[in-house]
Amino acid sequence: NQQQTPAPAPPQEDGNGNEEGSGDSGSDTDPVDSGEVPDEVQFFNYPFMADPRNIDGAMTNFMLDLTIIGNVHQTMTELIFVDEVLTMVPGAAESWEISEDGLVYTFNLRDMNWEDGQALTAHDYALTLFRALDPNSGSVKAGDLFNIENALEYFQGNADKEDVGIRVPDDKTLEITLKQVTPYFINLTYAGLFTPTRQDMVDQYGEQFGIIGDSILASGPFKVKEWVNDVHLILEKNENYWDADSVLLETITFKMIRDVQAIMSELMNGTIDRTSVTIQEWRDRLITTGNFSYGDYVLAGTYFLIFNTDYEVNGVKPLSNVKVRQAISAAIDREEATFMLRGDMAIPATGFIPSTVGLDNHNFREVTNYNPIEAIQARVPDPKALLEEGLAELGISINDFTIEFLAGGTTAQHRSEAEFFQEVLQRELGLKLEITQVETAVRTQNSRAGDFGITYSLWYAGQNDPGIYFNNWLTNLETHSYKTGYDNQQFDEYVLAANSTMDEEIRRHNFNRAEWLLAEEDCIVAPIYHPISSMMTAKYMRGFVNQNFAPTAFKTVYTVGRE
Amino acid sequence: MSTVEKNTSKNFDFEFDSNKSLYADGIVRPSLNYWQDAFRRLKKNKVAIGAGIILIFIIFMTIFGPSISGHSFTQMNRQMVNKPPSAEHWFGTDRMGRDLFTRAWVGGRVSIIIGVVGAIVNVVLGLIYGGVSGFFGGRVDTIMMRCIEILGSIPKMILIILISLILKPGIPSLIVALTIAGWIGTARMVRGQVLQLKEMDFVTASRALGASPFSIIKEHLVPNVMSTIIVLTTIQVPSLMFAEAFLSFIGLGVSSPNTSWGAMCAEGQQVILFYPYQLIFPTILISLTMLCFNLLGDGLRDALDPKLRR
Amino acid sequence: MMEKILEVKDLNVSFNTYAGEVQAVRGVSFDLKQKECLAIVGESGSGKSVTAKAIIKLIHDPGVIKKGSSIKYLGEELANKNFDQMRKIRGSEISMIFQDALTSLNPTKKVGHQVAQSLIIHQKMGKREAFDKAVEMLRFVKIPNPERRANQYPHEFSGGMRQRAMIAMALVNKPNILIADEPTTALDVTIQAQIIDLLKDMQEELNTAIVMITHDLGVVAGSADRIAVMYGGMIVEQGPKKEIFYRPKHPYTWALLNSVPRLNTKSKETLYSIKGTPPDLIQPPLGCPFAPRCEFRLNICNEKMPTAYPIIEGHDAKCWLLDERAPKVKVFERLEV
Amino acid sequence: MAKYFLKRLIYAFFTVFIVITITFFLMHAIPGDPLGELVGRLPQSVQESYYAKYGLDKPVYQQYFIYIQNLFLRGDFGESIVYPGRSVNSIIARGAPISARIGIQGLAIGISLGITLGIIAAYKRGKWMDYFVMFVALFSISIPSFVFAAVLQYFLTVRYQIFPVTGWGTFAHTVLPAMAFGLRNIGVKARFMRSTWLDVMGQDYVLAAEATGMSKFDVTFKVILRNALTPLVTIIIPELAFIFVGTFVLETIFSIPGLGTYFIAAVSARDYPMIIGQTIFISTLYVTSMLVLDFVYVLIDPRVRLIKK
Amino acid sequence: MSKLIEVKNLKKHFKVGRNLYLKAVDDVSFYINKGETLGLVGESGCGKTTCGRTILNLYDPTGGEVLYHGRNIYDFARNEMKSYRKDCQIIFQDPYSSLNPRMTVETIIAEGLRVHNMMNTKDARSKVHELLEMVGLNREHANRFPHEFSGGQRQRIGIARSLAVDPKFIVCDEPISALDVSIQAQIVNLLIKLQSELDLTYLFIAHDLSMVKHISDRVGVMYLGSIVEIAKCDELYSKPQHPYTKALLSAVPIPDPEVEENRKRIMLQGDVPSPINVPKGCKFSGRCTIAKDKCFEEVPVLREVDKDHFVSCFIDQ
Ligand SMILES: Nc1ncnc2c1ncn2[C@@H]1O[C@H](COP(=O)(O)OP(=O)(O)OP(=O)(O)O)[C@@H](O)[C@H]1O
Ligand SMILES: Nc1ncnc2c1ncn2[C@@H]1O[C@H](COP(=O)(O)OP(=O)(O)OP(=O)(O)O)[C@@H](O)[C@H]1O
Ligand SMILES: [Mg+2]
Ligand SMILES: [Mg+2]
Repeated sequence: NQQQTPAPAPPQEDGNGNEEGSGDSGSDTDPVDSGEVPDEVQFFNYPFMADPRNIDGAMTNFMLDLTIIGNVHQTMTELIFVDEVLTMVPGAAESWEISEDGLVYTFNLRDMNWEDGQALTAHDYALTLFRALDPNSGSVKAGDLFNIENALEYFQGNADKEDVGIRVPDDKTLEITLKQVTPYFINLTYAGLFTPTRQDMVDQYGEQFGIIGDSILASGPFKVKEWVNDVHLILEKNENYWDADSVLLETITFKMIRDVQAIMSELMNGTIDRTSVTIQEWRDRLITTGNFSYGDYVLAGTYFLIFNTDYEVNGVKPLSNVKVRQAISAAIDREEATFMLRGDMAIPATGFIPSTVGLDNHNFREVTNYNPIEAIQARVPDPKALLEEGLAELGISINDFTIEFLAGGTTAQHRSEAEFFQEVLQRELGLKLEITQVETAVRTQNSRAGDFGITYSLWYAGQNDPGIYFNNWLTNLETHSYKTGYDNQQFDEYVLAANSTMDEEIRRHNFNRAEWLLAEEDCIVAPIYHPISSMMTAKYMRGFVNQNFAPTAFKTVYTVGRE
Repeated sequence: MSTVEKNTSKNFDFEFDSNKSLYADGIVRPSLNYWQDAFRRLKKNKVAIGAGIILIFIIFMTIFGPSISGHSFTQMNRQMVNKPPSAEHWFGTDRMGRDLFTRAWVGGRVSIIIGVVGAIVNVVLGLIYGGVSGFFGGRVDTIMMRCIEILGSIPKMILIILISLILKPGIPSLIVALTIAGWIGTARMVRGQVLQLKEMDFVTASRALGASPFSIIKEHLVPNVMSTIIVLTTIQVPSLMFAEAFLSFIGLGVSSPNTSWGAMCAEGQQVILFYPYQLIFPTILISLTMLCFNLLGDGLRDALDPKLRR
Repeated sequence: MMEKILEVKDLNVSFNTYAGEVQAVRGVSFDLKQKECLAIVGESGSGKSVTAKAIIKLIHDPGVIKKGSSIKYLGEELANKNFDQMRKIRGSEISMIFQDALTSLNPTKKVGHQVAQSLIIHQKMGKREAFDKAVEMLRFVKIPNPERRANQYPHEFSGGMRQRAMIAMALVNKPNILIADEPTTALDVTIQAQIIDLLKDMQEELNTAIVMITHDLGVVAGSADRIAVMYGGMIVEQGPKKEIFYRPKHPYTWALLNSVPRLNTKSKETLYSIKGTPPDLIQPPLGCPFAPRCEFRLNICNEKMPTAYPIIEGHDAKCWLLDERAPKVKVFERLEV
Repeated sequence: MAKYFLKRLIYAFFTVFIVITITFFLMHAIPGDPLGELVGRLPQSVQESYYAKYGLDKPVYQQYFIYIQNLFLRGDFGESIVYPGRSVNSIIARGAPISARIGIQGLAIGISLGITLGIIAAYKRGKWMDYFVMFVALFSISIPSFVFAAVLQYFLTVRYQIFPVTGWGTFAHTVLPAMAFGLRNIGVKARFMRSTWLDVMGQDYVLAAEATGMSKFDVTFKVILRNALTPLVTIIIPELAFIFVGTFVLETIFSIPGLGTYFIAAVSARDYPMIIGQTIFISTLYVTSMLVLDFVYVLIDPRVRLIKK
Repeated sequence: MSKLIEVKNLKKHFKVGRNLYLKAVDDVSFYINKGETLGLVGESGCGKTTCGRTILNLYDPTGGEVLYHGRNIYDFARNEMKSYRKDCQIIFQDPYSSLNPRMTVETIIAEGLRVHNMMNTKDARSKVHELLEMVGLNREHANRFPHEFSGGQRQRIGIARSLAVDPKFIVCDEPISALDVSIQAQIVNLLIKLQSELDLTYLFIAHDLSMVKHISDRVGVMYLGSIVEIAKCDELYSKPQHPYTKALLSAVPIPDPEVEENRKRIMLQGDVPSPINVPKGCKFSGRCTIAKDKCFEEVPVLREVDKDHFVSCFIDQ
């Protein structure tokens, strides 16, 4: 039995304007002043770096798509900051219950209508789940649902639809039965999979469903007005939304802008109203204009080095020795790396789990009170000596080999990262790296095949749960995103134990041990920094609510005093 | 045939010129071989010579420039990040505090090597292919030209990208990728020339003397396409450098830690608003080099033009 | 005596080239009378074509007609005329046929239209009318099937027909002067005879005066009235045809006349030949341009340019041998000096 | 004539066919996986169903035959992998006209200015004006287009907000990219035109035309231009084929929804159907342009006859 | 006198299209005696060059044979062919394209010596000097390049090149037509001198009939790929038989005003027809002033009308 959770896998990994950050505070815009009068005409322009692919919650995994879905559909629940604490609040479900054994989830839906006035029922929500599980649809989301009773069997064609633990007792109730305790499952309810789909639309549009504007029938605050591929996607207010009264924006225009510089220029020129900025120079310049309010958010992500213990060069496996790995991890000054590669747009890593990820309503880093980077640096005062020691155990000398460093991709940023580590390891340890810079498509293939020595990567948290971070290093996995040859029963036990209980205490302990193994004791990964995103918003914008780990919803947004 | 009366005049002017050697039979031009003559003409072309001198300077700098500055091109410096040009760092520093002056010349090495080697490979391939096709003519020619036509109709960019992906990244594979599409034009041109030369009387004369095809190629065809080839090579260098810059822009250029002017331009373009010097210096270098190669090419074209002068 | 319709005096033309100033024509003077055929003969590069082009001021950059040159057409000075004034004369009063008929016809324009061109320009004719006239003209120059041919392009014509088309083009406006630059050089003898015949007919029927440029003395013997012999950018001798043929005074003319075999000379007998090569016009010799190759060179020939010595009315030659101080020379049985 | 073109057409067809074959196999030979990023972290069974959906589970030769079948029987280029549900046909149909618009405008700028400058330089040969024009031309060739485009964008959109930074729809959106596209063309065309013009100007028939008393204007436009156009057309027509596929650099910098970005993106994402579809599109255009060229030759240059008599 | 070269029914057709042949040389027969000069005249495009080159096996013949010393050269084995190549040389019309602009005069002239391995470099050099002097240049010219010479001088270099391999037979393909009148005489004189000194045999191709008469012993007249008349020089010029020959002779301009004034020309109508669609019957019939019906139907064959005087015409038959 394997558990895999999807990462949000944003196509551009450093959220250049595409993702909403997972910040530490509720709103980055100026506090709502009740005396303000909203503008007559309400609109909002927002950049996207690529065309959305599929506006269909059952199918897509992409941040762009999910952002649109989050605004045209009503998710089952919503996740927002309430008094600076991320809290799940009712969405389509007015309330929900989880059974004692943690296996049965019951959602009670409110009265809602589709864009065209037809009533929305629990069947519509079930349809999305079934479509995701339909083996013919080839959905990338199916794996998320395999913990549902008989879901995997259904997917493989061994079970009937009726046997699957997705049931609709009445039009207003959706009942999900799991086959085992799944702590993260509730996190799925505020994302794309728990949005409604209407059968007649699917029938009508077939292959084109979710791909052309007309096929998208809204259930949320906005409906699709126009979608011109690669140019823009325009949403307008959905008058049939159950909470339409509180929606002020008339239109939202998602502009496709491919070039980061261009996005910044448009923001300067006022042709877009908000974006996430990850380039320090731009951030500083935009701030000095005084036209923007901003907030810097540490994103729920970690950049980290991954060591391939199976990497073989000249007949030896230099990275199979834990001392070698620890020496490398300890040799890197996180401050320097952060400054050189990100400037102010990152903070040095405090652990493998990002500083903003929570564990059942608490901050994981705070509750574990453990910093593997500090720990390893304290443990290894002289990395070079440890490296020699490790190499001596392997019977090789430092000049005998170079290690292949698989860069993250082909952009200038990836280039700098690779060059940085090459230079630093050479300087600190005398260790030579040889950089392989290949396109993402090849890079993914290489890392999956274990065709690298060291590689540098980023993981963003798709859900507010540490569990997903560890899955890749489980031993008996069919597919690894990074094949490192890491094989430690102990680690597997920790992770599985944490993932199959709802008990916070047990989970905390086991996750802590797993992180300790991964980042310190066995040192398979070396976390470097957590990225920061600066949300730049035009001064006249109001009402942004951060929904960490869920697509941003713009239903509360409005403008005051736009010129 | 003619009779000349005895000279009766006392006037020296009206005596027959006793110097019977008819000097007009001599040759007016000084004896120079073809290349000397061409070089003489090239020397008169101030612009081309200027361009040549600048190029030599640039090449000199790519060899010795990195050691002049006293900085290594990979050495980072936390204190000196994104600094504008100064006495310490003549071209400023980049985002990792590396000396851009040093990097510019190291990058120049790659750009120029790719340009020059690529052009040479292009030309050699084109020479051989076009030469064979043109010389043998007939069926062989038809088939070879068909092949070229097919290769020519595969989008160049696809070829370049595919090849650079099939081979392991690095300068050699970049060169292969860039030349795979480039030699076609050369081959066509060489073929045209050979077809023309083949019909020239001096080749017929050589055949009449019983010379073998091989010696005809070696002695008559190759030397005569040479000037076209030289000009073509100089003109191709810039276009190859350009192509490399484009590949760098889309992230398929040289791999780290090496850099090239194209890669530096691509990086500089990102920060054009903040640190324009990071874009300006590599751009000036790349443009200047291209300009010089083009000007030199133009000059060579004039100087080497085998107008059989009458 | 017939009227002079063209008087060229002291014509100097130079080209400023890379290597230096090419003095292509140096002090050429000649007259042309009505209905007369003046032949200019001379070695390749001696300045014949440049002289011809200079008459209608078709010398372009880098060439210049030097100050002091005078070209009088019917008493009018052409040297001072500007482009538009010259335009009125070109093609209507004075026409020109170029050396190479293939390259002188616009390859992208139908022959009929090319012939009609100067009618449209000078007679303000309509296109249709001009074209019909052009067809007539093609018929006149004996192009078979002129209606069809007028609609063809030059490359569809044979060499002889192209030359005829060129002649038709030059003659549509019945010019007073026709300048024919080697009209037959590229052609076969049988075709050459046809063209020469044609030119003679023109002269008769249209009263055209012809300046014919050639290096073939045979052609000259048949068609010219007067002959000018050019060498090294100068006219070294000029006079009536028979004077030049039977009583030449310049050693270059002698050489020219003797270097060609006739059908009646003896087989395999050594021909007279001029040694050496023509002078470089960038630095022309100080004295007589022919001196370096001249068998009868006097000392003065190397230093001083001879002036034209009149022989009889209308015949003069530039040679020091004609000076009274010079030794007398007797050349060839047939020719007396 | 018709027979000749039919023959050429068949040749062209085979050329494209071979191009398809080569590209198809070459593409599958290179490392990388179109679905890797998409499904990399999914369970094996989900992955398999995904591969099966795109027919990528079959051996390459089978995929090839299926592709060829679909292509020739239904003219179907397949469906994009990166943009599921979108047919390659529709992407090309949408993107190509946009790319072409930029290309045509840019080419128009390049050709008109290039020709004018080239002619001026030819007439002023050896004068400072000639040197100046040729220097400018060379310079325009020597600047990488992405640098020029970036500078243009910075000055005309950020500094002086004359044009919109990005986007598509109005004429204003096309101005900057067309300018950037045109720049290089100006240089190339000016240089080409100058030498062609000088060539034609030196021909005897130009002198002969003048000797008929033609005005300078007529000589320039009716004789020289007409004859100098032939070589120009021969270099422009193949270029016309390529404008439909756009330029990656400009389309990225100015966010133009043309084909250029799709093309490069498709290659780096290994979006097989997209790559092949576009390759077919490009090579068909190219081969067609060659055919058109032959045809145009016959029209504009009477000396060219396809069949010897 | 022995026949050095005998051409029998030689044919050379160029393929110019699908099933379309250009009959450049069409059934030509003649012979050349040792030590004599055969002149070959005819209008442009009538096949003179092709004929000369086919004899030297520079073109593959379409049919017929060329006998050298009585043996067919097309049957020669490789080494025999090589020695034939040495014995038979060619001089070209265009003194500009016939010399490789990138080679020194010495390498040009010595090329044949290298090809046939005739002597070592040192001997080759003195041979080159000897040849240069023989053709009226001097040894200092050996290290120069063709572009430094005038047309006449270049033509001499071409002659020296062909003489280097001690040939017996030289095809002179219009060696003087590109030259100035004043230079032509030099070359013709040189050729005549060399012939008597080296006992050479010439096939002298030209369209200048006066020159041909001057240098040749016998003259052949070609028209559209066929020989229409061939005879001793004096005989041909004094008693031409074929109407084409007559027209040709009557058209030759003579540099003597009095002669010219009293001449009667036979004016031919029209141009030479294209060799791709040759007229039926006698090829000349279309332009012939005295053609009879038969001429349009039947092809005349070359027949001997007088001793060594052959004509292919039905007139007087
Ligand atoms: N455009 C030019 N530029 C430079 N020199 C020129 C130009 N045109 C002619 N000349 C020079 O002027 C001289 C005379 O040339 P011209 O054409 O008049 O000779 P020609 O007597 O007509 O010779 P040919 O018999 O070969 O036609 C030559 O030396 C030639 O090199
Ligand atoms: N390689 C070839 N391919 C096709 N046709 C050819 C070839 N060589 C010659 N011809 C044609 O054969 C005919 C005879 O040509 P050839 O050169 O023998 O004529 P020629 O008598 O030497 O003419 P000229 O006096 O112009 O030199 C011409 O019509 C010519 O176009
Ligand atoms: Mg001339
Ligand atoms: Mg010939």
